[in-house]
Amino acid sequence: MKYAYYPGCSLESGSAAYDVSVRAVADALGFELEELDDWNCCGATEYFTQNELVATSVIARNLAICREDQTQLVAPCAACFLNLKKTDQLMATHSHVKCQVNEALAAGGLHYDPGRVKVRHLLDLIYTDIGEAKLRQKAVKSLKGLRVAPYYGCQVVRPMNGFDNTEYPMKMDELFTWLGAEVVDYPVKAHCCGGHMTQISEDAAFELIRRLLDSAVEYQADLILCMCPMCQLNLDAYQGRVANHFNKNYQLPIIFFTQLLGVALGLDFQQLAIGKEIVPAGPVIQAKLSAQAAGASA
Amino acid sequence: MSDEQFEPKIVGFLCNWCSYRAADLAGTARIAYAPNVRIIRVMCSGRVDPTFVLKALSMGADGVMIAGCHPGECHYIEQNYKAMRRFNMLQHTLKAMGVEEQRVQLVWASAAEGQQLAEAIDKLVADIRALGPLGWSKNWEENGERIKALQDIVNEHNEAMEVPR
Amino acid sequence: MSTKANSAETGAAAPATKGKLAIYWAASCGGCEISILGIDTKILDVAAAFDIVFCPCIADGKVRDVERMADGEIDVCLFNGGIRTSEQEYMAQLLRRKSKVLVAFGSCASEGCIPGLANLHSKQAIFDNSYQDTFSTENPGKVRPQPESKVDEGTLHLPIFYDTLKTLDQTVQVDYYLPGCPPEADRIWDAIEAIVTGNLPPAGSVIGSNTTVCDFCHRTRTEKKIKEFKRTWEIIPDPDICLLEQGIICCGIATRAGCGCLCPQVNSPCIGCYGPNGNSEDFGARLMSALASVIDSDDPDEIDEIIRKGIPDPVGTFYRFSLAGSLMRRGKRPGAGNGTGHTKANAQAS
Amino acid sequence: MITHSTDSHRSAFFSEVIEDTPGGEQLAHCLQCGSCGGSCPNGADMQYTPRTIFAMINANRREDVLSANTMWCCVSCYFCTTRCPQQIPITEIMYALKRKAIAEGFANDTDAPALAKTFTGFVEDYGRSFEFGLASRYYFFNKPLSMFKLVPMGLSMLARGRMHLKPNKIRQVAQLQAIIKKAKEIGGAQ
Amino acid sequence: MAERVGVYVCHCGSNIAGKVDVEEVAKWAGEHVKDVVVARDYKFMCSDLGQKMVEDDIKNEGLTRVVVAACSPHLHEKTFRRACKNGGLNPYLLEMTNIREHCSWVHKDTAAATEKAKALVSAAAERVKFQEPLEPTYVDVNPTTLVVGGGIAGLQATLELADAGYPVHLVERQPSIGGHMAQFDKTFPTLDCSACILTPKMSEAGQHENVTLHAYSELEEVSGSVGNFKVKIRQKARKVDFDLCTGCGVCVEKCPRKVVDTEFEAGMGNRKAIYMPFPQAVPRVPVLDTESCIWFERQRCGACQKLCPTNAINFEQEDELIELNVGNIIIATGWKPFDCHKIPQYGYGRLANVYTSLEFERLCNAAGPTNGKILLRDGKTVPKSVAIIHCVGSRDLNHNPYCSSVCCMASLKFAHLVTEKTGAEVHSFYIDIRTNQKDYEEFYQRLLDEGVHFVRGKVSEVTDAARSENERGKLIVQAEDTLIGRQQRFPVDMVILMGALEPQTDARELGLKCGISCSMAGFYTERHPKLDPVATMTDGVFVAGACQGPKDIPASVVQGAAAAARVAGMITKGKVMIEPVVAAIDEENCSGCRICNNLCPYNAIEYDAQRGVSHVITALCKGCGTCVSACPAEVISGAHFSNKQIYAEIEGALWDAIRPAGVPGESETAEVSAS
Repeated sequence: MKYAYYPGCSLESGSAAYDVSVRAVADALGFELEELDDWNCCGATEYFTQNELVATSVIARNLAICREDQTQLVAPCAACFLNLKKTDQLMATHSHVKCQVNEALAAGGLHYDPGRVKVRHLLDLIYTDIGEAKLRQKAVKSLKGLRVAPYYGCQVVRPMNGFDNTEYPMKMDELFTWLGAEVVDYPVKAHCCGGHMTQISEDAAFELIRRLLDSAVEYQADLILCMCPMCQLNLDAYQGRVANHFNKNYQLPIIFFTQLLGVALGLDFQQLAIGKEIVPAGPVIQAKLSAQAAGASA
Repeated sequence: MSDEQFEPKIVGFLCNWCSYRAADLAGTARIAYAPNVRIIRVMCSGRVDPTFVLKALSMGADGVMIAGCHPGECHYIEQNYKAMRRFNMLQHTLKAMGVEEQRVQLVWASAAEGQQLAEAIDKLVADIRALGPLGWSKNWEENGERIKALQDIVNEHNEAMEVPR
Repeated sequence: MSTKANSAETGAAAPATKGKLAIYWAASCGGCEISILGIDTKILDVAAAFDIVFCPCIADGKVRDVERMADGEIDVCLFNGGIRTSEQEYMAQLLRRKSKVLVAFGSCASEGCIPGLANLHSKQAIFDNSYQDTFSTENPGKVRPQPESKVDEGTLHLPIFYDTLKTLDQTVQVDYYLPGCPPEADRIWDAIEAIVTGNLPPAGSVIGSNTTVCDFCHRTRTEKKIKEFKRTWEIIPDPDICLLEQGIICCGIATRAGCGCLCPQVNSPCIGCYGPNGNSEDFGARLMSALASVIDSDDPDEIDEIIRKGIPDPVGTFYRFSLAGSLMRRGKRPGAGNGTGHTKANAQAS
Repeated sequence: MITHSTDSHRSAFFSEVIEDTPGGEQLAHCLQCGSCGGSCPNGADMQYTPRTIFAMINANRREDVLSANTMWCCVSCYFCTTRCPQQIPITEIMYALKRKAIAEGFANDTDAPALAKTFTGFVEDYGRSFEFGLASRYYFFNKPLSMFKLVPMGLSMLARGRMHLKPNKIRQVAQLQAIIKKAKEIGGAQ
Repeated sequence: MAERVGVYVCHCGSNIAGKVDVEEVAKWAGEHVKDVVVARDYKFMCSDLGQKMVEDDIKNEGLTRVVVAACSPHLHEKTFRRACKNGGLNPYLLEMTNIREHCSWVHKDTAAATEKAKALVSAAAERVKFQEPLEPTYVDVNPTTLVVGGGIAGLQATLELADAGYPVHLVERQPSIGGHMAQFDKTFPTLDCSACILTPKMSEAGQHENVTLHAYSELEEVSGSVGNFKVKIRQKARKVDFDLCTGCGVCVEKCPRKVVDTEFEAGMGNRKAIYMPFPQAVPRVPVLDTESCIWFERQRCGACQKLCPTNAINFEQEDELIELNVGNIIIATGWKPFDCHKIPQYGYGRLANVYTSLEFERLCNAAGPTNGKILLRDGKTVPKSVAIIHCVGSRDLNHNPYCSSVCCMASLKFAHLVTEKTGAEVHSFYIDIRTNQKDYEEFYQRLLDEGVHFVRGKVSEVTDAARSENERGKLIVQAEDTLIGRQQRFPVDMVILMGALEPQTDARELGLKCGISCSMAGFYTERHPKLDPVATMTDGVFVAGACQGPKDIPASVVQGAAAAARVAGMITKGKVMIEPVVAAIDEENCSGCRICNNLCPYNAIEYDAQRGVSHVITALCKGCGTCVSACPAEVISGAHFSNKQIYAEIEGALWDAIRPAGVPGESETAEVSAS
């Protein structure tokens, strides 16, 4: 299986860990990710607050530069995924958008027909295309003993993911149950992490982050699994400050779901860039898994 | 019809149960719309035969409207789906003949949708006005030299006859 | 000049009882003449019943001889071919005048047939294609046929080429029709018999049956539901099941019987050369309506998909023989985005 | 087939908003049920809930709407959109309002426009964005004081090699810029 | 010989004459339309004088065809057909064209309106010449009626007819009749006990001499048409001999296998593998559920069989098909509740104390699993605070766009029951409170007195994610209180979801069997929403109750009675007219291609394999004409809408358009003579 791969800006800087683990997992599971040549930033939510047409055109460039044979474009980052999918849909459903965007693209000698490229999220790909059987077979290390809280965030599941429930997604839950982990079914798994609010109004953002951390803690999760750089950044990098702000004390590692998936596939922490996170996850995983192993052998 | 602008002639085939009643409703509600569509009542949009459409066009209509109950709401349960299929088929062929798609339009209007039907009619008229006359009845006619050419043959032959045998 | 005198001049030995037969050939391939010979030894009976007074393709005879005849002097004229040039129209009018009974003989005369498919395009497009654009054509001087050309001896005239091909009855009044491409020998004989014995259907009607090809098809038929139209090369059809039910577009359902169901017998679909059944106005519309009705989907997109995929050349499929005679006309954008865009002219036009 | 009329007797501002929002026509069908205001993670901080904003749009209260903080509370979580019983693209309408507010200089008491500008600034120069530049430039120009709070975090990020100090530039920047330029022409630079 | 056409243009006072120059239209028609021998305009054509005018002209002028240009044929076609009849002309030789609703009322420009009127008149005049005299046929009506569905609507219809002395067959899918109403505790707005008013009707139906009960049965097949339907009913195997069983209940008592009752108890209670859905069930004959019976699992136990005093238990019993002849059919198949799992944010199925309305009905039903005590799932705790959520799956484009109409009142009822039985604090979350029937608003007022909190706002989510101590261990209902424009969180112990009323899953299927159509939502379409609310497009098939649209008990009863009245009318009349507007196949020329065979939703087209031709069963044909336009050989003809007629109409409508060339005699012909 071969897919075009759109890492997005965060994955080549702040969230390199996601990129590293994604590629590692792809190798381990035997599907090929071919990085889209000369892709540009999707503009996150920021372009839409300025100029809709520019926003969609900037995004559409990425769809337009897909080669004929690149019909499936995979984006691990939530914002990128949504923007790409949204643009494709907008162009498909609103002819004036389609015309205007293509007029703009033409200025760069490009053209895009909506529907030509199918935008997929990595989770969908692993869940659907790889599937349970293959994962079980490829998994060499059980995640038994580890209580994980899958965190979906917003923009992958809403408004249009096409592969999971928008209110109460389950795909990541199922995926890690297959791998033996204890998945905590906590109510806020698709709620908001505050997004760019951390930059704009910390009070607002911190409250949102608190809700997530509290709930995960309440359900005794060992760590939270993310599928969005922004979520990971907010929950991980801001964890300390949120703790101070509400004078609490969290020590909850936040990693990307591909990182833990990699562990199950037998890759070592190095290969998966575990350790890049600010609240260290390595020790927790080590402890829980070996404890389990010990329990099992004893 | 007033001023210089082109007033298309349009034939509308409306199903007895939904769209014809929608037109009735538009009337009772006094919703004004363009007078270009001449309505022909059929029991069901499923009665509309592509021949009707071609007949109308070849008789000098510039466009045709087919209107029926919404899919799934047909008073004959499912016959409007047949109308839909025939419409798509006919459009496919007309397109191949170089006839603009907007000339023949399929509209769903329930008995309660007088407003929508009126809007659909206005849209249809506007679309066709923009396209100009279809002139089907004309484009089978011949280039002007025809008569002369025919006469030429006669003359030539007459000359030829004078050659003594 | 009186009729008597005239007849004395031409068909001298002809006994008064012997009728006069004319056979003419306009825009067509000549297959009809071959088919007439197909009636085999019966041709002698024809000769017994008629003097063939005019038939450029088998016997010498001059137009002026016909011109000299009295109006209505010819008893029967079998006219095949459509009307594409001024000469053909002239001959049609001439023969109409001179004949008691004018028979549109064969598909071309009745409904335009293959030459009629040219009506998809304007004269301009056709000339460009045949005198310029085809890849095998070298014509730097952009030479085109000219209706008039001056030579020392004077002016020569070529018949002019019309914008569209017309059927015989779009040009002159026609008494009877004998469809088919070509008409089957047996049908021809039936017609001649009918004419000779004088037990003819009401004027203006087709000499032939009033059912369709299916009536003579041996294949088993069940209820029809079509999920996909297939091209003939895509499958090897089951010889005992209705071709249509196997997804192959067979025009038999709408085509007048008369051929004896030749094509389906050899596992190949009917292409409709015998034209529409009964007095239906538009062969293509009948087919479109029938086929669309049995498409097995209620989802507009899927329906479109089925149609576009399965019927890339709708005009060629539904109007192969009947375009000129049908209600269908070409739009302002000849050949725009159609399935027949295989000439440069076309490609540009669309 | 049948097009619903959007003109008729709508308020000028209403038409303006749906003009600027693909699928915005649904706004005409707002039931005022409040499922949007109830769903919003920042709903508590809004001076007007989205529902209220829609009513105000209908009432043509242009200024009040554009000077409201509602859209600036929006974090694009799309809960309102997926839950709206009338399928109104609420998040997209919020974007539309943000655009108008910025364009007409209403958005003064929020830093969001600044962040947005900084961000897209990078995209237009490099074709890509990168957190360090973003954070440093944005904070330097907009909230220099709070920069210090960030230092420890910044450092720990740096320590883990999560802060790149130079951006990646795409090869076809020119092409991208051309596209953006054209788009601005058509869309009317906002 | 040429027809003699009379054209009559109506002024309709100024309704038409105000915009259309009627005199001109009439004059023009007289002069320009071929075969028109009489052309008049008149103030009110529908008046007696107007009709008289038509009659007289038929007699005196020898008219053979009549065109009336006036209002919609839906208003006055019958009127003028009668006039023709009185004048001695076959009613189907009349054509009406609509120059009021379709012309004078919708066009601003007089000239344009007049032009259009001319076109419409010319179209009608050209068409009418080809119309043919038609004769309606009459068939006898079988006095027996089939009622499908034993809910309150069906029961009402059944009893009305039975009491009127007509035999009725009542078919019910469930083991007992009674429908949803039997599950309820109280009924709004009077709060009288549901069972108390329903069970008498049930037993009456069970014992009535004119009623044949087919409980635990389904309608399998319908053929025939109005007056004489043939129906097949599948009597599902109860595994209990109906005649031997005395309903003593020993089998139920002794059955060792307990299962959750998802039907009657809505999952709130248990039943045995052999069971009677509820004590007052009619008929009082248990049903054995083979899914859960130990005997059918592993051929052991058989307690019921051993202990039955009358040996009524029969494990070998099979389904049987019963064939009936009936004259009319009343469909009263009711509704099914919305599946609340479809709205995960309300937590149903995940959060224990979130209930559906049906579950709650059972909860406070004295005969229910808790004997009417309102308790949380733990079975002991009494809730201190309850939230009721309106419009769950209703008024929501993501699920059902329509208003379920009963939920507002039901939720008021619930609020009352909760306050009455537990004294708990109640929050009722609504978008709009709709209490638009007699005494409903009064009930609302009463609830306001009882101190129920009505919060105007559609609930966004129900969660157990506490944000503060007072939320811990509670269900938190989050919503915007739209009246103060603030987002609020309400910690409660119990949540009740007022789920939408949806059409039965197999509604369309049944509709197809009976030849009646459904709305987009899946509710049956009545013949006319205002003036013919219980009849359908298929003569002899009527609808009643919630299967035609969400309805409460009073409304369902009204429709049940109305449907019965319509049927009684048909029966007393004894004969029914069948419209002659039908299709016919020229079997002489049909080649049996079978294109038309599966196009008819009423199965009116039959293929005769022997003769290799198809033919139309006239009694079943509804005259839609779909087969006519589908026939590739053009051998199917549609009475009153024949191709000839419609072609002529098209030609007439385009009288002022450019005629095509190529047709002999038209356009410039170039007859040149050889001198």
